[in-house]
Amino acid sequence: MLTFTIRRLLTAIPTLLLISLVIFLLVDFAPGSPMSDIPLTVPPDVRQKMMEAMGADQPVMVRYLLWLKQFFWTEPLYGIDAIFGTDFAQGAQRIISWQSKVPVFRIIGERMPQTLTVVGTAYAVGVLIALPIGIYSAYRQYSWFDQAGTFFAMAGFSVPTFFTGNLLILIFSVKLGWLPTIYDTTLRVTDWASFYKMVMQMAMPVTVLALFNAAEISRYTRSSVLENLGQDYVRTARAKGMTESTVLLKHVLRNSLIPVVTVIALGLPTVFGGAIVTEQIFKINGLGAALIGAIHVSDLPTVQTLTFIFAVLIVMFNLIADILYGILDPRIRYD
Amino acid sequence: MPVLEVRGLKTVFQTRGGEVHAVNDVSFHLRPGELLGVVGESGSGKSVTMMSLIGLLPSPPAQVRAGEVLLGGVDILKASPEELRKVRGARIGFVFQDPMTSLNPVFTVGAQIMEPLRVHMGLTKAQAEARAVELLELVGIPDARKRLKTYPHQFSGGMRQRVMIAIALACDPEVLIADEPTTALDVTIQAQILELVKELRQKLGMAIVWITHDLGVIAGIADRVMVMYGGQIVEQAPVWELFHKPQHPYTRALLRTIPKLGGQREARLQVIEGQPPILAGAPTACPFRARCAHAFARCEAENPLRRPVDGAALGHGHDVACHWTAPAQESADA
Amino acid sequence: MTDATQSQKPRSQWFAVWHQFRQHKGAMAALILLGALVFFVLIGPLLWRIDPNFIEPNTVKMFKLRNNPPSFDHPLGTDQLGRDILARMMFGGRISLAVGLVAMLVAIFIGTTIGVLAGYFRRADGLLMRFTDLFLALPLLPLLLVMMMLFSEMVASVLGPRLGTFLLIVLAIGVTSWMQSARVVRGEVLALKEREFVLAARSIGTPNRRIILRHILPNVLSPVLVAATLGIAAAIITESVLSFLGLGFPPDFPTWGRLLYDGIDSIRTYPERVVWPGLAISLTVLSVNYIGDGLRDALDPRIRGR
Amino acid sequence: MLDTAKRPLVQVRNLKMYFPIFSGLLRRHSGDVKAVDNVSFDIFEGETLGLVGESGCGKSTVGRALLRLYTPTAGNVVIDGDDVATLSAEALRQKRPTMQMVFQDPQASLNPRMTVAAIIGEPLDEHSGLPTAEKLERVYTLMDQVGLNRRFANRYPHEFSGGQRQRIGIARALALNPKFIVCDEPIAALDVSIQAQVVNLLEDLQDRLGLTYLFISHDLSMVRHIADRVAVMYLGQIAEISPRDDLYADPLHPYAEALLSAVPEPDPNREGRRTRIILKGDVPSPANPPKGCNFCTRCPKVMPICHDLEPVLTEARPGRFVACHLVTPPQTTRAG
Amino acid sequence: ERGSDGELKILYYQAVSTMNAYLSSGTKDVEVGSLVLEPLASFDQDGNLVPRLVKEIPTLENGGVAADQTSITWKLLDGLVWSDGTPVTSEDVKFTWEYCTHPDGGCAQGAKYEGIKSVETPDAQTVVVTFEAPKPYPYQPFTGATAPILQKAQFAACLGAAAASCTDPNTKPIGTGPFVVTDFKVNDVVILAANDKFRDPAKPAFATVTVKGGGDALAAASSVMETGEFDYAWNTQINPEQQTQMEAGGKGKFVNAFGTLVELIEMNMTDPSPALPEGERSTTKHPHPVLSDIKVRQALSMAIDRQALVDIGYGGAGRPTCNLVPAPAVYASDNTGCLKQDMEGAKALMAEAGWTDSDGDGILDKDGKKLSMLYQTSVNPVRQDFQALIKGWWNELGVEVELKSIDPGVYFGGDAGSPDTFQKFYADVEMYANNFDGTDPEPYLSQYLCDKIPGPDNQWQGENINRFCDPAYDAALKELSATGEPTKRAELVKKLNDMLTKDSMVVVPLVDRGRFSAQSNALGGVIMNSWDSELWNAADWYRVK
Ligand SMILES: Nc1ncnc2c1ncn2[C@@H]1O[C@H](COP(=O)(O)OP(=O)(O)OP(=O)(O)O)[C@@H](O)[C@H]1O
Ligand SMILES: Nc1ncnc2c1ncn2[C@@H]1O[C@H](COP(=O)(O)OP(=O)(O)OP(=O)(O)O)[C@@H](O)[C@H]1O
Ligand SMILES: [Mg+2]
Ligand SMILES: [Mg+2]
Ligand code: NI
Repeated sequence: MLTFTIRRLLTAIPTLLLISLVIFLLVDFAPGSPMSDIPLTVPPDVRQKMMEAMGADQPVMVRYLLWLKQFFWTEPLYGIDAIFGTDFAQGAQRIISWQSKVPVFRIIGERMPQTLTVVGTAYAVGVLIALPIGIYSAYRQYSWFDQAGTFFAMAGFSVPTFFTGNLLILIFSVKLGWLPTIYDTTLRVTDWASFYKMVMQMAMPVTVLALFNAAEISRYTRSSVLENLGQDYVRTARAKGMTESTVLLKHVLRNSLIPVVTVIALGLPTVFGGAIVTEQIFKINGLGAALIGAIHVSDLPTVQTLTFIFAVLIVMFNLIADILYGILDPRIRYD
Repeated sequence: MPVLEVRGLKTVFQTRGGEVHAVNDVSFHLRPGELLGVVGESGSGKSVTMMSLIGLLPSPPAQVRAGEVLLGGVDILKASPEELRKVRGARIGFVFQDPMTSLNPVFTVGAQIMEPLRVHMGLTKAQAEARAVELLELVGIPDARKRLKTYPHQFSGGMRQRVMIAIALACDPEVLIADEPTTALDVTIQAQILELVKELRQKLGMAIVWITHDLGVIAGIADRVMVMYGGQIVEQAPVWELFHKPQHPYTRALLRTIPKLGGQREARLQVIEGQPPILAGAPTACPFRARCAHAFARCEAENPLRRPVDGAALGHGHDVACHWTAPAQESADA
Repeated sequence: MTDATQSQKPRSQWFAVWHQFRQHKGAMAALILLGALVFFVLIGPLLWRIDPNFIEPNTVKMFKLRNNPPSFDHPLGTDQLGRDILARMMFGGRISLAVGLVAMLVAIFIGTTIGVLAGYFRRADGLLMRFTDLFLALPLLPLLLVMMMLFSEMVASVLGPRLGTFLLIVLAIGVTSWMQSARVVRGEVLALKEREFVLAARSIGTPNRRIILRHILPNVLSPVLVAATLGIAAAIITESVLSFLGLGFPPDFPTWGRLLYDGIDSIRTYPERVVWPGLAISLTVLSVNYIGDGLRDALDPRIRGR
Repeated sequence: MLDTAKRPLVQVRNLKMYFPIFSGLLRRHSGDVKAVDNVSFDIFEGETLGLVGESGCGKSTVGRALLRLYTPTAGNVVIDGDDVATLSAEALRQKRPTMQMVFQDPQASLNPRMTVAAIIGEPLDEHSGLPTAEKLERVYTLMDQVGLNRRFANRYPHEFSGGQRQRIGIARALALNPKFIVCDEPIAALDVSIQAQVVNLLEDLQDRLGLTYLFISHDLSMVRHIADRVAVMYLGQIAEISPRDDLYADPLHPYAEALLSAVPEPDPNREGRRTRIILKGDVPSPANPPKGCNFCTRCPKVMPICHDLEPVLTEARPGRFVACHLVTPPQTTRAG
Repeated sequence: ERGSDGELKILYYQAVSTMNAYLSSGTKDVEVGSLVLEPLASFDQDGNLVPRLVKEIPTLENGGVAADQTSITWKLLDGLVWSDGTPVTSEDVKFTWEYCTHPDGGCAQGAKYEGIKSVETPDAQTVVVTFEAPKPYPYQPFTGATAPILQKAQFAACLGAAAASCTDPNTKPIGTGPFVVTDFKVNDVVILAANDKFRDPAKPAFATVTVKGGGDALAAASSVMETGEFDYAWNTQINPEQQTQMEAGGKGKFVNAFGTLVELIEMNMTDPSPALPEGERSTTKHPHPVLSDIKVRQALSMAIDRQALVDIGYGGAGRPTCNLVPAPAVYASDNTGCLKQDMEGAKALMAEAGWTDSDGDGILDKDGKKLSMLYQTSVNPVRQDFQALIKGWWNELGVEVELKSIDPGVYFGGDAGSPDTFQKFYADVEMYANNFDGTDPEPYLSQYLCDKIPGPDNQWQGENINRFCDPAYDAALKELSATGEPTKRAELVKKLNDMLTKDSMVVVPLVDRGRFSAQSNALGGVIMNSWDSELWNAADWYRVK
C-alpha cells in the first residue's frame, strides 16, 4: 500500500506539471484582459503601463516559469517563514493577484474558512441525508418511499441551484424575514449568540447545496445497497439469526459504502472548489467566487494558482479514493 | 420423535410472469443424529424447501402458502419473525453452496463466527473468541487463533467452507442444513469436507440435511435420501434401498446418467431427454410425465401421491410418488 | 423441418425492445410526457403562430402589452417587452431539447470512446486517465472562451451562424462534460474484458475493433444510459449558463435555460416567469430519466425475457 | 485405434506460461506466477486427451496457451504443422479456424446481448465472408448438428437451459470446421442430467467429424468416460500421462492416486468400503512452488530426495509417462 | 459626536480589491478608498471643487493659479495629521506625484498627472505644481477621489515595481479621511473604524463601517430595501418595476444623481465585413458600405424611442438624452431633436438614401443588397432588452438586425487577440456606456480625433471607436485645448458634442444614466454625488433615530 501510494504520488508529478502548463496556456490564451474592469476613462497608454507593471507583457513561457518557481519554491518558503518565524524567503516576489495586488495565497487563506464551513457542511449534511434515503430506498425497493426518493433525486439534479437559492431567499428572507441573505465572513463563533448567527446565515446555502449533493449520493447509495442486498453473504447473516438492522446496517452497509465512499471522496475537491453559483447568490465570497471573479477579469496568477490547486486536489483525491478502496475492502491489495 | 418435521409445505413465488410453484406439498422428517440426503436436478426446489423452513426467502416474491414446520414439536412457521430469528443460527445451522460469496468479504473470519455466539448465546467478547478458536480447530483449521483475524479472501475455498460449517455449528444447533456445501469445491477438498462431516457427526450427533446433485456424495454419507423433482418429493428411501431398488423413473434415469469410476465403462452415457418442468400453476399432473419413458394417461390426469413401497409408514421406509410400479427384479445396480 | 425454417426469419429485436419497454409504466408515462413536450415545441409553433421575438414597434401599444398576466391572447402572459411567453417557451424548447440531446450524445460519445479505449487497452489506460484528470482540472470558463474565440467564426463561415453556433455550443458542452462517463465506462470495461465471452470472441479471431463494437459496447449500455439521462439535464443548464455569459446563442434566441435565468431577476414581481421554464426543464429531465430506466431494462435481453 | 493411424496433431514442447508479478516502487518484475511450467505432450489426431487436476493447477492456462489466447512465455505449440506460439497476428487469425475452444461457463461465455444466430454466426462473419442467406443456412445446419431447434435462432442465451447454452458454445466452436477443440471444463457448470447430453454430443461430433479434443475437467469419472488418454496436472506441471484404462486401474503418481481415491462413487456399498487418501494442507502458490518435486509438500509417500530434485516426466511403462522419483529412479532425472 | 452612531453597513456588490486608487481605478476601489485617503480638493454634488486638505481652491483671482496658467499653488490646512498622528506635509503631496508617475509603477491614474513638469515644496504646507504648457484647466492633479494623497512614510518603499508587493500599505493605507481600515479581506469585506485623528472632532458619527461585497444589483437593492440588512447599497441598477416594488416596502429609498455617463450606440464608419482579410476589417481602408451615408445613420437614430428605453430599462435611474456630454450643465448642448421617435421621418430618410423595399419582403434593399446590421453589446439584462427593442424598431424601419452579446470581460478587455472587443468593432453598430472623470470634458472629446482610431498598427488600442475622422473636429478640439475662458470653452464643447451627435450621428446617445444607489431610511446625511466618490461626505452621515 505504501509503495503504491508513493508510486502514484511520483507519477502524479509529471501529470500535474503538464496540467499546470496546459492550464496556464489556456488561461493566457483565453480572450479578455486584466484591464476589462478598468473604467473606459483610463486612456490606452496608461493601460499599457499597468500591464507592464504586472509583467503581463512578458512572453508566456517566461511568465509560466516564473509562476512555477514562485509556486514550488517561493511560496513554500513563505509558508515555512510564517510557521517558524524564519526568513528564508528574503522578500522574494510572491504570486500576486493582478487585480488586487495581494498575494494569491493570502486570498486563499482568507477564503478557505467560509468555503470549508459552508460547502463542507453542505457536503456533510448532503451525505448524511443521502445515506439513509439511499439505504431505505434500496431496502424497500419500488415502495412509495423509493419512488418518492427517485423523484426527489431527479428533481434535485434538474433544478439548478440558482433557482432554489433565489426561491429560499424570497421565502425566508424577503417574505418571512427570518434569515439573512448576506453571509458575514468576519463572524467568529465565540459564544452561543454568535453560533446562532452562524447557523442562521449558513442555513440557506447549506440547504441548497446539501439538497443538490444529496440527490446524487443517494442514487449511488441506493444502487450499491441494492446490489449488495442480493449477495449471498446477506443470506448467511440472516441464517445466522442476525436482526434485520444488523444485517442491513452492518453487513450490507459496510460493503455498500465501499463504492459510495469513493464517490464521496472524488466529490470532495468540489468542496474546496467552492460552489460558484451558491456562493454568488448568498454572497459568501469563498474560493469559488474568487475563481470566477478572477476569471472574469483575467487575473491570470489567481486563476492559475487556484485552478492548479484544484487540479492537485483532484489528483490527490483520486489517489485517496483508491487508497480508501483498499482500506475498506480487504480483498484489494495494491502491489 | 423427529427433531424436525415438515408437513405439506408449499412455497410460491409471485413473479411478473405469474406464480411459480417452487415447492409443492413437501413433507419429511429428520430424526436425531440422522443424515438426510436430498438430491434432484437444478431447479427442483431443494434450496427453496430448506430456506422456506426458516424464512430465509426474500418475502416480496416468495410466499409460504401452507404447511407446518415442527422443530421439537413447535411450529416455527407460525412463529413471529423475532422468534424465528432466534431459531436461525441457534437451533438450525445453515451452510450454503458457494463458499466464495457466502462470507462477508469485509469482516474478519473471527468476527463472523463470533456474531451468532454473541447474539444467541450472549457470550462476552472473550468467551466468544475462545469458542471461535475452538470451532475453527474443530473444523480442522490449524493455527486457529491467528486465523480469526484474517479475512475470507485469504482462505482457500475449502477453508472457507469449513468456516461456514464452523459458523453453522457455533451454537450447537439441533439441525444442520447443508445446501450443496461441496459443489463448488475440488474433489480432493470435497473429500476433506466429507471426512470432516462424518467426524463431526460422530462427535456432536446432530441431525443433518445434506443437499447435493452428486449421487456419489450421497452414497458416501447419507442415511436416508429424498429425491426431488419439480418441487415435489418423488422418492424417499434409505440410502442402500435407493441405489439398489430405485422406484421412480426419474431416480432410475438419474442413476443411469452418471458414469462410474469403477466397473465397466459405458460406450455411451444414458441421458434424460427433455426439459425440466415449468412450475407455473399448482400441479395437476405428474411433473415428470413429459420426460418419462413409462408415462401413461393417468400421469397426465393426476399428480401421483407418495405411496409406501415396502409397507413401512409413509416417510419412514421407502416411498415413491409414481403411478407406475417398477418391476421387482429390476435394479440399477448393473 | 419446413415449418421450423419459416418461423426463424430473423425477427426485429426492436419489436421485443418496444414490447418490454411498454411494460415499464414509469417509462411509458415519461415517454408520453416527453412526446408531449416535443410535440409542444415542434408542432406548437405551427399552431401558435406568434413570433417569439415580436415586439410591438408602436411604443404606446407595446407598453400596454408588457407584463400581461395570462389571457386568451397570451395564455402564459407576456414578458417585460410584451413578447408572448407561450411562443417563447415553444421556441426555446426546440433549442433546449436539441442542445440537451445532441450535447449529451457528444459527451457520451467522447466519454464512451475514451472509457472503452482506456479500459480495453492496458497501454492507453494511464495516459487516457491522466487526460481525463486534466479535463477535470481545467477551468471550464476559460476553456469555453478559448473554444468560442478560436472556432466561432470559422464554424459560422462554414455552416452559417445558426447551425454554427449550435454546433459549437453542443461541442463545447460535450467536450467539457464527458469525464464522468469515461470513468464509469472504463471501470465497466475492465470487468467486461475478463469475461469469458470476450475470450471466446478472441479465440474465434475477432479483431479488437469488432470485439469492442460487438461485445464490449452493448454491455456497457446501462451505465452509459444512466450517464446520458443525467447528461441531458446538465447540458440544458450549461447552455443557459453559456447564454448568460454571451457564449451561447444570440441574445434574441430564447432557450429554456435563458428564460429561467432571466426569470430569476423578476422572481419577486412575476414568479411565473421562473416557473414555466423551470417546470419544462424539470419535466424533461424527469421523463428522460424514466425513459432511460425503461430503456435500460428493455435493451437488456435478460430482463426483456422475463 | 491402430497405432499406424497415430499422427500427432498437436505437439506441445516445454510450454511455459508465466504471469509476471510486478512490485516495488518502480513496478519491477519481481517474480512470476508459474501457471504452466515446462509442459510437453502430444495429442494425436482423432483422440481425446483428458486433462485433470485441482482447481488452479493450470489446466485452463494450458488450454488457452495452446490456442494462443495467452502468448506463452516459452515453448512451442505445433498444431497441424504450424507453431502457434510464434505465428504473426495475421497468420494466427488465418489459423484460428482449425482450432477452437468450448468454455467452462456456458452463461459467461455467451454474450448476453446477442441472439443465438449472431453468436454462432460470429466466426462465420469473421472468417468465411459468406452471403447472409448462406450464412444463416450454415447456422441452422450447425444448430441441427448440436441438437438445437432452429426456431431458437432468435433467442438470447438467458432463455436457454445450461445444457442448451453449452450446445450453443459448441456450435460456435464447430462453425469453422476445426480440427482441434479445447474443451475447458465444458460440463462443470451443468446439472448432472445434462452433463450426459453434452458429453454424448461431443462424442457424436468427434465420431462424425473426426475431431481432436483436449478435454479439461476435474470430474474424473467423466474424463474416464470420454478420454482416450489422460494427463494429470499438479501445480503447473504434468504429473502423469497415461492411457485411460491404465491410469484408472493403476495410477502411478501418488497425486494421481490420491485424486482418484477422492472421487465419490454413486454406490453406497463401494463408498462404504473405500479408503480415501485425504491430502493434507493446501496447494502451494504457483508463484512460489516448493523446491524439488512440486508435490513434495503434500505427498503421502514423500522421500528426502523429493525435496531436492525435480523429477522429470519419463516413460515409466510403455505409453505411460510419469514424473515421480518413486516410479522413475533418481538417476534418470535431470541431475544425472 | 464621533462614533456615537454605531455601525454603518454598506454593500458594494462588486467587492473591493484594493484601497489604493492608483493601483486599480475600479470605481468600487476608488470610492471605498475615499473613506480613508483624501485628495486636496473634491467635487461637490454640483461638480464644484471644494477644498478638503487645503485652505482654499487656488484660482486666477486669488493668485493660486499663475497668470500664464503654467502653475498652481496649493496651501495645506494647518495642523493636518495622518491617522497615525504624524503631520501631513507638502512632501507627501509631492511623493504622491512621484509615486504615480514612476515609469515602472503602472499607475492607474497616470492621466491625472499628465503634463506636469515638476512639483515643488517651498515649505511644509505649500505645494507648487508646474505644467509643461499652459493648462486652461489646472485642477486635474490631486483632486477628486481618483487622485488621493498618499503618506510618504508608508509608501516610500512601494515605488515603481515594488508597488504591487506592498500588500499592507495597499490594503490598510494610512490616510486623513474619516475612517481607518481595521480589517481587509480581498474582494470580500473591508472593516473600518472612525479615525480618531480626523480633523473635525465631531465626525464621523459612525464608529465602524463595514463594506461588504458580493452578489448582484438586485440582491444589493434587496438587502437595503427589503431585508434591511444594509444601510446603503451602491449601484442598485434594477428594472423600473422592481424599483417601484422595492420602494413600496418603505424600508428605504433610491438616491440618484446624473453625471456624464451615457448609454450610446456607435455607428461603425468602416467596413466590418468578415469577407475582408484579417487586418483590414473595420479599418479606415474600407469605409462602411451603408453607414457611411449620414441619412441612414440619422434614420436609425430617429427610429429609436429613447423615452421607452428609459421606462423599460432604467426608470428613475436614467433619462433620455441626445448628447454625448450631458453634463455639467455649462457644457450640455440643448439638443432635444432626437427625443421624439419619428418612424415616418426615418422611413422617408431611408427612401431618400435610396433604400427601398423593392421585393416586398419587408426588408429594404438597394442595388440588390439587403439592409442588414450586426448589433453587438456586452451581456447585461438591460442591454439585451435594449437590443430587442431597437431591433424591433429597426425591423419596422425595414432593417434586418442580427444581435450579438459578448461577455463583458472579453468585450471591454481590449485583448488584441480576441475578435470580440468593442475596440475591434467587428459589427455594424455597438452599444456601451461611456463617461468622463471629473468635470472637464476635453480629454473625453479628444477621443474622437483622427489619430485615435484603433487599428492593427496600434494593437486596436485607440479610443475613437466609431472611426470618425473629420479635420474640422480635430481643429475645433485643438482650439478647445488652447482656450481658458470658460464660456468660450463651453461653446466649443457643445460644438464638438454636436458634431459627433446631431450633425453626424456617428454617436447615437440613448440614455443619460445616473448614479443610482439605495439608502436605508435609517441613514441620514447622504448626498448623492456623480462627480466624485459617492461616499464623499461619509463623514457627515448619521443614523436616523
Ligand atoms: N426469487 C425467485 N423468484 C422466482 N422463482 C424462484 C426464485 N427463487 C427460486 N425460484 C424458482 O424456484 C424453483 C426451485 O429453485 P431452487 O433454488 O430451490 O432449486 P434447487 O433445487 O436448489 O436447484 P440448484 O440445484 O440449482 O440449487 C426454481 O424453478 C426457481 O426458478
Ligand atoms: N491472467 C492471469 N494473471 C495472473 N495469474 C493467472 C492468470 N490466469 C491464471 N493465473 C494463475 O495461474 C494459475 C493457473 O490458473 P488456471 O486458470 O489455469 O487454473 P485451472 O487449472 O484452470 O483451475 P480451475 O479448475 O479453477 O479452472 C492459478 O494460480 C491462477 O491464479
Ligand atoms: Mg439450490
Ligand atoms: Mg480453469
Ligand atoms: Ni462574465
